Amino acid sequence: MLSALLAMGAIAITLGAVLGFAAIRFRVEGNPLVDKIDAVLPQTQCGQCGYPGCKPYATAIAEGTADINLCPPGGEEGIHKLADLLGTEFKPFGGSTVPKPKSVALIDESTCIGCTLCIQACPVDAIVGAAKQMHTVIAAECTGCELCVPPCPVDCISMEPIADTTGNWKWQYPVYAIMPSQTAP
Amino acid sequence: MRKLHTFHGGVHPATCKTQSNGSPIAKAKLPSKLVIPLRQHVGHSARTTVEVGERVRKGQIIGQADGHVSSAVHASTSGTISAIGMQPVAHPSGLPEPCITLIPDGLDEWMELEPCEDWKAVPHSELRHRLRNAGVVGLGGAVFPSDMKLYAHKHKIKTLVLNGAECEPYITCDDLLMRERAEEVLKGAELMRELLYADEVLIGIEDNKPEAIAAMRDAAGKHSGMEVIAVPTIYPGGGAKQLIRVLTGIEVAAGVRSTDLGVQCFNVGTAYSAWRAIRFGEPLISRIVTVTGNVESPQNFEALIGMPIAELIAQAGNLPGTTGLIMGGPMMGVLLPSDKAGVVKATNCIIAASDALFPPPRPVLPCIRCTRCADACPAELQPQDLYWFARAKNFTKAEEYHLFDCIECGACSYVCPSNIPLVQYYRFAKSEIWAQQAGQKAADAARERHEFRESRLERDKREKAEKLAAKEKAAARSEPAPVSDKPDTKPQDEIARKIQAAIDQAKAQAAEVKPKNTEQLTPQQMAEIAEIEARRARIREIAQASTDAQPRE
Amino acid sequence: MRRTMAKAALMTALNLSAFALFGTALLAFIYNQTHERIEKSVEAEKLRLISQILPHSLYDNDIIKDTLEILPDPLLGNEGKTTAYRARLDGKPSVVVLEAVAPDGYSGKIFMLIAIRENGELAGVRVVSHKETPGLGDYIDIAKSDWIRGFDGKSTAQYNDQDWKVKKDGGKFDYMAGATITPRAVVKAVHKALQYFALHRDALFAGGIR
Amino acid sequence: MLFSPYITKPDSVSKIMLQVLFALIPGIAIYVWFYGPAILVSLLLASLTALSTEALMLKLRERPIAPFLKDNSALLTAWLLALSIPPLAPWWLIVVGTMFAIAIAKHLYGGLGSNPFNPAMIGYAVLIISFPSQMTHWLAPGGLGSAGLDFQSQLNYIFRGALPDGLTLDGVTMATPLDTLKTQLHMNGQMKSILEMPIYGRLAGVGSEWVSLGFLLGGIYLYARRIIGWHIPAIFLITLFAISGVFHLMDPARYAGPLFQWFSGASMLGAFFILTDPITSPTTPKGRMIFAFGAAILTFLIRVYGGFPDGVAFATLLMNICVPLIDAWTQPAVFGRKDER
Amino acid sequence: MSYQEFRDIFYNGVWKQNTGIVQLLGMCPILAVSTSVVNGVSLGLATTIVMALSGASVALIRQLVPNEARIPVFILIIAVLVTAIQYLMNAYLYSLYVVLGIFIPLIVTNCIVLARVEAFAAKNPASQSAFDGMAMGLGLTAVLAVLGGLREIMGHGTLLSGIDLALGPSAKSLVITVLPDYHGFLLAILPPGAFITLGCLIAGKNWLNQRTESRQARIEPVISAA
Repeated sequence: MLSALLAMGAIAITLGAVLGFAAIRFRVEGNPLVDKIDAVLPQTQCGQCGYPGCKPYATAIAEGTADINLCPPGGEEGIHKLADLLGTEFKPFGGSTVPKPKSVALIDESTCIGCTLCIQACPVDAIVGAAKQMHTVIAAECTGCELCVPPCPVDCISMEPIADTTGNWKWQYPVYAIMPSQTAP
Repeated sequence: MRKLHTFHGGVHPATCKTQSNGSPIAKAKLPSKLVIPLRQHVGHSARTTVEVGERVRKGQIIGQADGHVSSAVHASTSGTISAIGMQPVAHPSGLPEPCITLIPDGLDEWMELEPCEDWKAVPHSELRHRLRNAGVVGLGGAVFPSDMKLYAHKHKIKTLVLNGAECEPYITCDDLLMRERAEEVLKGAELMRELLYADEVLIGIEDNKPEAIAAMRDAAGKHSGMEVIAVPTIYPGGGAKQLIRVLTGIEVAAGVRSTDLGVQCFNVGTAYSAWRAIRFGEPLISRIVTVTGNVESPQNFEALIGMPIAELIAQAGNLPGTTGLIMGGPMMGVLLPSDKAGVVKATNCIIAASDALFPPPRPVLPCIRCTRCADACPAELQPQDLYWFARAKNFTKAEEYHLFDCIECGACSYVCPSNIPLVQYYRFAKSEIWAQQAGQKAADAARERHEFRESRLERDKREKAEKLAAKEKAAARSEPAPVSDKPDTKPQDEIARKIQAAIDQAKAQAAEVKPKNTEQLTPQQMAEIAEIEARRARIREIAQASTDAQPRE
Repeated sequence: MRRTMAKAALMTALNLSAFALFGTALLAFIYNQTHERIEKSVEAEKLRLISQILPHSLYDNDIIKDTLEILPDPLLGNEGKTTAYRARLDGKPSVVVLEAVAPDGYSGKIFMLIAIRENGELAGVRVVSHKETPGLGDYIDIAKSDWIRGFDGKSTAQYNDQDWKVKKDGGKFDYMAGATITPRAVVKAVHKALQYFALHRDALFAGGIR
Repeated sequence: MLFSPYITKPDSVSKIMLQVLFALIPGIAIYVWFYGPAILVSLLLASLTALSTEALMLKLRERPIAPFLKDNSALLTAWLLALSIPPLAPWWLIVVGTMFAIAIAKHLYGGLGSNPFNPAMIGYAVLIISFPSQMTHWLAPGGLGSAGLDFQSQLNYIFRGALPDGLTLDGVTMATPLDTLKTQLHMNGQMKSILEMPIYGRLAGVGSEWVSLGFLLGGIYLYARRIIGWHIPAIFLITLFAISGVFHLMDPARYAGPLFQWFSGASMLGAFFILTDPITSPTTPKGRMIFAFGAAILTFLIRVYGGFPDGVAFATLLMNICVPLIDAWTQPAVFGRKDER
Repeated sequence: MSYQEFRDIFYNGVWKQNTGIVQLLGMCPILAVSTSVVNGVSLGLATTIVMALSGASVALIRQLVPNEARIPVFILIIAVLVTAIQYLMNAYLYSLYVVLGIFIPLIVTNCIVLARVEAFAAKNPASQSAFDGMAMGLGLTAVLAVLGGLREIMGHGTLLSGIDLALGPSAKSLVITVLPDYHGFLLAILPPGAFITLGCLIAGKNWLNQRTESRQARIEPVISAA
């Protein structure tokens, strides 16, 4: 009885000391998960998730304060990737966030007054121009975040969906009938 | 006798070549119109140099090579440009591409050509330039600009391989070309050898074309260091990698330039075109096309580039029961979404398909891992594994198993007892991976730009604060700081007022019927405006096309 | 930093040991409360097994106490010391329960309890543990089949040496078709145990065997 | 007609399976010659069960029934299973085994092409584990048992469990030569005297050695038709020969010779028909050799030291588990990348 | 402490997050002891008691434990409870104790116990935690009962065999012979049978879930349209 108590007490003291020491000594600083999540996000920096950019959203997901289904540009595929990364279940988009076709901004150059407001709004510096000069969007750099649309005082920016061309066209996943008699006319 | 090597796998489909190789090459009649795509080659689209309504002569450049990897496009006959715009092209997607429509005037009037008797005296760079301007690209199907391939960089090219193997069933255009124009093919080879400083020229022809071999051997007698070699008939023995392997024993992996290994390979048709381009100054405006399958008289035509495929088929004689048109052979060809598209430089063969010739596919069963595909794969891949990964969309794994070494020859699908469209899965996986890579690249760039912007804003803020602090310091030293902040608000009001004025003006402008002030503009400005307009129009058109395309998916 | 580390270690250690001591004390208490009952249960279980082959009418002594250590013997097949339980009626020896091992089962050793009356007759045989193929060789287990009861009442006097075999080998004992190795091993082991009894009969009931 | 290539070789799963079934016929014919027609009843029973189970499972899984029933794979599973269990077994034995093989070992894993284990061998394993007694009553070859059974009596036993008067099951059945050898060695019998027992013939067991030869013949046919490759059968048989040869040389009194191992039990059936099942064997040449090597070693070890009468089934299943790993480790170098590794 | 709260905990433990067929935790005892209903239910109930008690204890002391000593303390508590139960079973249910044998002490390492303590008891008050442990344990017991029942019927053709071990010899009459003269399907009793049967149970649950989901999906638009 006494020996059992002594033995258990001694073991507990030793192990507890080791634990307490290790907890301080090997504390992990920073969170590598944020970078992993950030790598999955589409980097449109659009803020549609309610966070001011992709990295803040990634941080929020890593901390568990944000859901994974708030990123419309990432599409359902993006949610799947996040779910895989975090080991959680897939969630469909929430009520307000709906994925849209991938688009780029187009400035109607005849209406543009050169106010530079859109330039200030663009998170990736994809709009060039100077004050009182016509602005234009570098289509290749535009992420389609739409952040430039609301500030424009003359509504000269429109979002043009990126069209299918032979350049970005993709071969389809083969779909075939297992039983041709059912599908063939 | 040269020791031939073998490559792994391969299949022996029925060759079906006798239908079309019995009669000589016929000249296709002038079509009612020509639809000439601006991009018929690997690389950048050519830039239009003509305008609608302009009259052009045969051989005139209508599209200038644009960018490093590009090639010129020419008027195939004389006539009038009737349209420049998006048209369906010979592409499996059925999506349109920029094309120039030319209405022939029937005169077939050549422009002045620049023949060159003594091409050996011309510097190599000039020769390459001429080939580029003549629009010479690989005619075996890859359509890579030939001038780029005819530059050895720093490598010592030992062997120039001329590909006359033509392993795909049905196709006989190279066969006929070699039979009828062997001499000019070999002169082209001579030119290529010169440009590459190659030691030897090996011409590989499959042994099911004895006439072509005989003709070429006959002609090769006049050249030194050229050897015509009969290679065993096996599909895909005419693939560049496979032919190089058979003739030299060298294996060129995907992503490796064959010149790094001292070999370069050209199609016999390319050699012929290169010769015509240099010696006679003739640009590539026609090519030999096998028209076969479900037509009255299968034969080879010399057809103008841009000739609508429907008209070409009609010249061989339409037959009822045609279910579709295949461009290329039955193993790797593309099912054409439209017969309105024009013949392009890659069009070596048009097969009119019918249910009798190409029965509808049998039901697909699951893969039983029988490895007949692996036994047939000339790239020595494990198609059954690749199929599994592609089907599961496990692209990382597919790449790890060397998906990109797949040459899409179709040997695996051909032998599959479960009738699985294997190649289609590989194409799907490849294009998904490409799209992913492009997306990743764009995302990385966006992240970088965003981070740069953030740091820039940060820096600006800091600098501003520093400046302000310095100013205040200076002000504090000289005189008391101004109490009111009026001077700050005033300019802001000013700015807002100005902006409002500009907005009003812009709105008024937009409301006006004539939106642009087109008077007193320099021609340069006008051109710029026109270009902007064109760009806008194109973007709208693309957008329109995509919205049109939506329901199709 | 070093201070906090030491402090954290100490705090954790004290916390953990407090729980450990409390838990150990609790367990010690429960153990104290139950260990007598546990020992009784263990004894009762042993008795239950023995009583299956040793009818109550045959003894009135405390057989759990009246035991004898048996040294390894090839006839019993035991590799270590085993225990023999001795049953007496009115102080007279009636039955001895031996532990025997059949080494040549189809897949390993078969452990048995064999009860032999003082006249050399088998009072009963039970298999304690075995690894015979389930469904094939495991009919030697009383839970699966009554085959093992076939030994009841048999003795070397009744059957001669030739009879102590399964019927397939010309003996008197039944077996299930397809699985002859297991019964062979059991019959052989029982036979040998009877031989052992015959040799050491007096010693078994008296002081012991050296 | 949607994707290239537009032409295909006139080959099909159904034809491949048919060839394999065809190649089993010589072995079956010899079987009938030595053991009577009871095996044909098993084959028929297994075939019917397999086809109906397959149809039922396809229906439950909402898959088209006709193309899959026509692929002959269920038939092949049924035949292989029927050939692995005693012909004079009660009818429900073969039915339960076949149903298990098709429904659980094949369809619960995803049906044709997705089963990691050889369904026939799973069926066999389930039966030998669950009904070991029924699974060891092999018919004695003609003239060896105490009495012969005519076809009528065989049917009677299979379906009604009744033997003619005066006959016991032991009289008409016996253990396989492999099993007998193990039992006798267990009983401290001498190899020489054991092999002189009447059930042993020239190579292995009387009758069964000829059946094995029949399967060998079928296997050679399959190789000639390129239905199977040489890697698995050759490596399996060579390894089995080598390992049993080494043991035999070391202690001829305890280990039977290599020819005995070749022609007894399911060695030949396993080498040519079971291990070569493409779905459950590796796809790379090197992998196939490793697979067959492992299977041979395991077969030998189970036969000599294990608790079951034969080792082929369990060796096959154990190696089946390793297939993905073997495949991953033995990826051959691709065209142009041979010096990369 | 509302009724709804307890209902949710119960539903979660018994069905939605069932340890046996959803979380697949503690497979070792599930597969090993589910050879008969009695064995399965006995171990299930033992685990339930441990889970309920450990949930309550941990919830009570959770404030006192520093984070780094959390797991050792939890395990300690569970181990003490299990050992206590082992002593008690050994003393009062000896024959059942012999049958369950090693699996009683193994409850300590059954990850479901620690998992619930970590996931639930460490964040919730004692009554809820005890209830959660009980619900989870009952879910496990239910799975063990079904699994044991199926395996027993398939393997032996009986139900409730060995109930006398738990309830005394008089309960022997409760044993039901489902299939008289049954050959016995040994595979069901052996470990592979446990895997296969459990797999079928999981499939069955998934199928039920899918059916309810599709049914809901089918009903919803009708409602919104109306």
